[in-house]
Amino acid sequence: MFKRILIANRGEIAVRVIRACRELGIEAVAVYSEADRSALHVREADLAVPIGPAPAAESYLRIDRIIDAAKRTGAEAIHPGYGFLAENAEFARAAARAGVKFIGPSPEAIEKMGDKVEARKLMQAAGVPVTPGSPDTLESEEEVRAYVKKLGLPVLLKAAAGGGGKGMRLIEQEKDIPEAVRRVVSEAKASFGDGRFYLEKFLRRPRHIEVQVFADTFGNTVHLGERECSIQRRHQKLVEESPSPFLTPEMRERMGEVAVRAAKAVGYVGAGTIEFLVDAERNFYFMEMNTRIQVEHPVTEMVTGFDLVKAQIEVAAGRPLPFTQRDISQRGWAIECRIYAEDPANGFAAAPGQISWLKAPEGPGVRHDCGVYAGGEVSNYYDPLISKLLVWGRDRSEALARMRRALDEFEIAGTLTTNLDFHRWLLRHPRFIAGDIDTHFLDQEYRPSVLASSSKLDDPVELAAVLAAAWSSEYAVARHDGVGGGKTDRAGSMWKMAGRFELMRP
Amino acid sequence: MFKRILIANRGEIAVRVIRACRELGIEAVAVYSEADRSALHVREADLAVPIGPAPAAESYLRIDRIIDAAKRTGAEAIHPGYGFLAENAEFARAAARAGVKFIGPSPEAIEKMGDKVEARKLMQAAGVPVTPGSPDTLESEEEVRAYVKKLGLPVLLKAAAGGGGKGMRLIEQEKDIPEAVRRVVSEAKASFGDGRFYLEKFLRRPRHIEVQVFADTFGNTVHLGERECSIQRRHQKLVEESPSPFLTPEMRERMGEVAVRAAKAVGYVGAGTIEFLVDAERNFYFMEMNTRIQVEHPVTEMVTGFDLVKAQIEVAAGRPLPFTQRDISQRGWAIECRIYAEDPANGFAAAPGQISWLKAPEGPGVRHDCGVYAGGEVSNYYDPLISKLLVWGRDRSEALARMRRALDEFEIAGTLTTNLDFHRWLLRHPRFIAGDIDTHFLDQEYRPSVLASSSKLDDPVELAAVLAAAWSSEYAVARHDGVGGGKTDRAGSMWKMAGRFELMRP
Amino acid sequence: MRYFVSVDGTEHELVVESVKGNEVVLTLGERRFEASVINVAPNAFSVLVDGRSFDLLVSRVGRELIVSSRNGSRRVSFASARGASRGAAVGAGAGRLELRAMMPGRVVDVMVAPGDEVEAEQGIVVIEAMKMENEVKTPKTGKVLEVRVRQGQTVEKGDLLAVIE
Amino acid sequence: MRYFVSVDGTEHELVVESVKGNEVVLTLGERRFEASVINVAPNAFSVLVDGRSFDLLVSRVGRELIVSSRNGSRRVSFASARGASRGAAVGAGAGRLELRAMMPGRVVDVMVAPGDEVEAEQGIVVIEAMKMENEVKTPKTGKVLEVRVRQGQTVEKGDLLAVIE
Repeated sequence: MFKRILIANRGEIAVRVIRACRELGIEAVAVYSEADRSALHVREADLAVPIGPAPAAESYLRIDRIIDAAKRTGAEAIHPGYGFLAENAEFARAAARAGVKFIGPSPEAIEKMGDKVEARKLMQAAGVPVTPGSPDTLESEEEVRAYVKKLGLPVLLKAAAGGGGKGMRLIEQEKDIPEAVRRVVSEAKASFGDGRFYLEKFLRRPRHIEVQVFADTFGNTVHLGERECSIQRRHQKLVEESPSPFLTPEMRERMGEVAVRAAKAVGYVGAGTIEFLVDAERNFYFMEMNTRIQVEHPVTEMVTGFDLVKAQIEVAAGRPLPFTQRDISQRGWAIECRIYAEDPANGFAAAPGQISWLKAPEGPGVRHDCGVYAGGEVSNYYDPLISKLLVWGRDRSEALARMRRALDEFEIAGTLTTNLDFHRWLLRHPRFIAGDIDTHFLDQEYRPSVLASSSKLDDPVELAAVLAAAWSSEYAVARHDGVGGGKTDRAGSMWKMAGRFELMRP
Repeated sequence: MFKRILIANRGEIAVRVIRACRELGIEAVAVYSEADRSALHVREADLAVPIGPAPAAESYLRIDRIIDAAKRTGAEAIHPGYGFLAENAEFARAAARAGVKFIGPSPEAIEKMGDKVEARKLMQAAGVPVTPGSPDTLESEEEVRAYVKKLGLPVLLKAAAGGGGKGMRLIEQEKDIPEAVRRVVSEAKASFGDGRFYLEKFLRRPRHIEVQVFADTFGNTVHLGERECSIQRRHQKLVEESPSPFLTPEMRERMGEVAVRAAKAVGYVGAGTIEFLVDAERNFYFMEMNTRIQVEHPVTEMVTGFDLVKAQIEVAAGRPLPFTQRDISQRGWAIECRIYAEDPANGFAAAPGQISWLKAPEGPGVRHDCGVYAGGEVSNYYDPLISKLLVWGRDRSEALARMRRALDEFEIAGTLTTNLDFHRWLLRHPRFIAGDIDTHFLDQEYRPSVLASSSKLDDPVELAAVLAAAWSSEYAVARHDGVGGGKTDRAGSMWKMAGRFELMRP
Repeated sequence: MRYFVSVDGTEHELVVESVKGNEVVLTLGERRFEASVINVAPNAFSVLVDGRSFDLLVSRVGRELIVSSRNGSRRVSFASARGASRGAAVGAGAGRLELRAMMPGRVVDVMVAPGDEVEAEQGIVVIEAMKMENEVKTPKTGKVLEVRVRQGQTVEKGDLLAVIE
Repeated sequence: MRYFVSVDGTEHELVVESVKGNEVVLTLGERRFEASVINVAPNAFSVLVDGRSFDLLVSRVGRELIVSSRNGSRRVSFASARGASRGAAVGAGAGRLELRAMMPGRVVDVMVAPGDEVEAEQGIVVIEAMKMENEVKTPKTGKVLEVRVRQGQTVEKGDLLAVIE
């Protein structure tokens, strides 16, 4: 087993990997940018190496500096987390060249799955269903027209090198074809330096359901069931659960079997995810493979009982998988809410800031994977994920009730805005409770006004409490300004100066 | 189902019950003494009623005031938690008279199990093995001598009304009999107003293993497996786990079956625990029944997946048990460490105080049931339990590693002393790791010096870090004293005044 | 002390009648509340009102306070839309200060006359509303230019009471 | 700044050489450390030394500091068993102050002579130890009664250097 591992990441996933290291008796090396000197992952690590200025391009994306940090600290392996360099084949190669084990699949597997057209071809060859579409990249409007005739509208034009919603165009009418082609080619060239594109049948209101796969170097490849990830905004997941309320046991088995076939087709090693779109008729289509650990991996951990990050490290160290397909079963139900520093009332715009108070939910069935702390901050340089709040329940109904309880317990204050109220609304939405969701759920159901109306104070007692607290807080500030000194006052002494307080700060 | 429940307790168990209420959509009413106005259970509750001065005898033990609080708030049921009035039959009767449902067994069941001699007789009649001893109370030295002859030495003389280690005497030699009898009678009269006593064979180095039972009002009585509770100091448990590393599946089944029989013998309803002593030859003997939820119930929740407090409420509301014996199985391994404000270097003496900083462990497999918060305190009026730290792992080895990781992550600061370092030592002890424990483990293995030696700093880098932090803290204090004003300084500004700092405070 | 308080855009009138230890007596509309308020931790307040327990977090964002609880977050601001921040709505133009009624009620006393010199926090008019007499004070030192109400008169919220310069 | 520091009963000598922003340079025995120290939260310090990361909590209990980390808790106190708290061990008897060497080393300079009037914080003797020159200062204003060492002499820890009255 490794003695020391460098974690080429930050935030909650870096802390998650540090915890896995610690449980395995491995020393964890953090890397950090200038903005992250006092970040949680630096505090929790055994060693910490600065790798450059705050912008990710000058630090967390600097392959040279990270490899150098690994060599200088004697790290024997690198865990890339998710995001940043996690799916960068060049990074995996650079690690190999430096004699440091990359905890993930081979650079070749990363590359094969990174090119969407290549991946589709590979998957089709392996008998994995893909969305109906063009088998290869297209060259002209004419080719597009031919496929539209064959598949019917609507279709989706996609850049072969695309990702993150860029280089993608929906065609609903035939007359839109010329402009769509021009736009996709131009966006793809601008964003990825690669104008190739292809075409897929557009599924209306599909579900996003993915299957966790795992493979070791001994040829064992298993799946650990599915995750339902249909609650998304701007193509980014907000809430995930396992199992999916939509799948039948037969479908779960079929999708699992297909996912294992997909992983084997690229000689996959380690943890990976096969993302599928599922239509209302329960047809499922390969969308893409994520060749890394995912944000939402804990829901799978909670229902299967396996620690996927520890398993990643064990597999990378050349050990066989600690479980076989027969050992894997789902018990109960897990849900994850991603707690972001963002403003749901303002298009989910990032709203980072200082955290003056943080009290996370605790108690039965609650897991909190957090990347920050009270006194720290959510930096505006990076993804504004505060933490992942997870619950487990015997069944979906208990998990829902528990998540509502946990969300209500969550306390965070500071100069940031969070999406807690959004989650409180979602977890009480009748369609969500019924499991009736798809990737367009939020487009259909969510308006900023739903949050405002849910916080209307028609209870005068609660209003009195809110005002008493607000007034007291203002009062404490005024007192502090006027009299100076001292920490926040505690009970009793707080009101002593009442007589001096004359004017409320506007 | 109830709409509103009063919780006749405080601390972590009150918060635990509030969480269960919230998940069931029930309003929770807290009661609080004058010392607890800002305690966590008051903050978390929906309603809160003051019930008197700080001493428990004037508040948490005042049946009249608690029943009155229930009536005034319209609470339909009372959850007694553990300790205080939880095993007080009179309290259960007073609740019934007031038309408030007592969440627990009948007053008769509480009473039958409360009298140790009566309970032994009942259990023997039901075919439950009890420690060899006198079948009834004894009257004279002569009777004691007769049983000593029959059972052999050593024997334990115990007050029939006893508890908490009072009115108990070990007899190792025959010549000690007269004094032992005199002392037990006199202590028992003084402590319980009841001089009756009986005699049991004394087991050397037994394990304390208990079985969780549960019964509804429809005659369903099940067990949920065992808990190993052998790590004790002053007859009080410190660390518990489930399953027990000592039991074989056959023994688990037999003990479970006996425990169910014991519960049925008193017409038990609700959650209860049958405590057994188990000797090295795997003989097990009934010790006593706890007719309430126990501190360590979460280890059972974590391996069985059932929420025992919610089940208590459901059963009290007249619903059938949400599980049958067939639904119950143990998955993985759970361990609980009780985090106390106490000084293990000083005979585990209570060491309560203010909490200025608290950051509990989080992440995979960790559960934290906490009764306090950063900014609050551990009161010197009550049990100095801060929280219960629990972990779950696939197997005992993963659970041990995870608990070590979680303990290492635990941050608490203030004027209190905790037993965290004690747990860190215990979880690394070879005998504990091997599961080779009994109720005398700490007597044999623990000396205050083991903690001191484990914290020796032979690493100069770590010593430098410790001194840098200590000096900086002193510096910040000195600066604060000298210059006044302001909150704790953050990075950067902290050292501005370096030039002014001349003298370290002694 | 009397305030206009905006909660999620809706204006409320808050009167802090007394503060004693942790006990605060508030009047809100026609209802009077006795609240026990404890600052349990930085930003965190435990408030008991009418036997109910509220655990509230208060953060400042710009000029607003965000008060959050189990039931969601509220934006609270002590300055009304019309710029009021004390006993009455204050509309100042080039040193001119307009005192306006912050609630409907009856004028029970007029304590100044045009031409009077007044000091900051001096009472100008007393309005009876919600069974309570509320003294409207001037926030600034100056001279009374106009008095627009007389004793016994009924005023609506926002009516001009007096002008101070 | 120089200190005797007791950690779990063992005495260490700590020299804080410089403080610049969050960077503190320490000398401990013969080793010099550059530490980055950040007060990340009340009581909590993040310390990086030699590339290693330490997350330390500091609480005050009486005259001691409890410094705890993942590796356990330590009791730290800045007053030595002999009552020293500054550049040298100070043993005072009825206004008489004994300056003692706080480490073994070589006297490289004697800056005063018997009879000199000295001011608090004035340098008395310079001792070279651990490749560094350390100036021993008097904590109090007074008169030099005796000087017990001369330039070039070797001293042991605890040796008497000078007496000030």
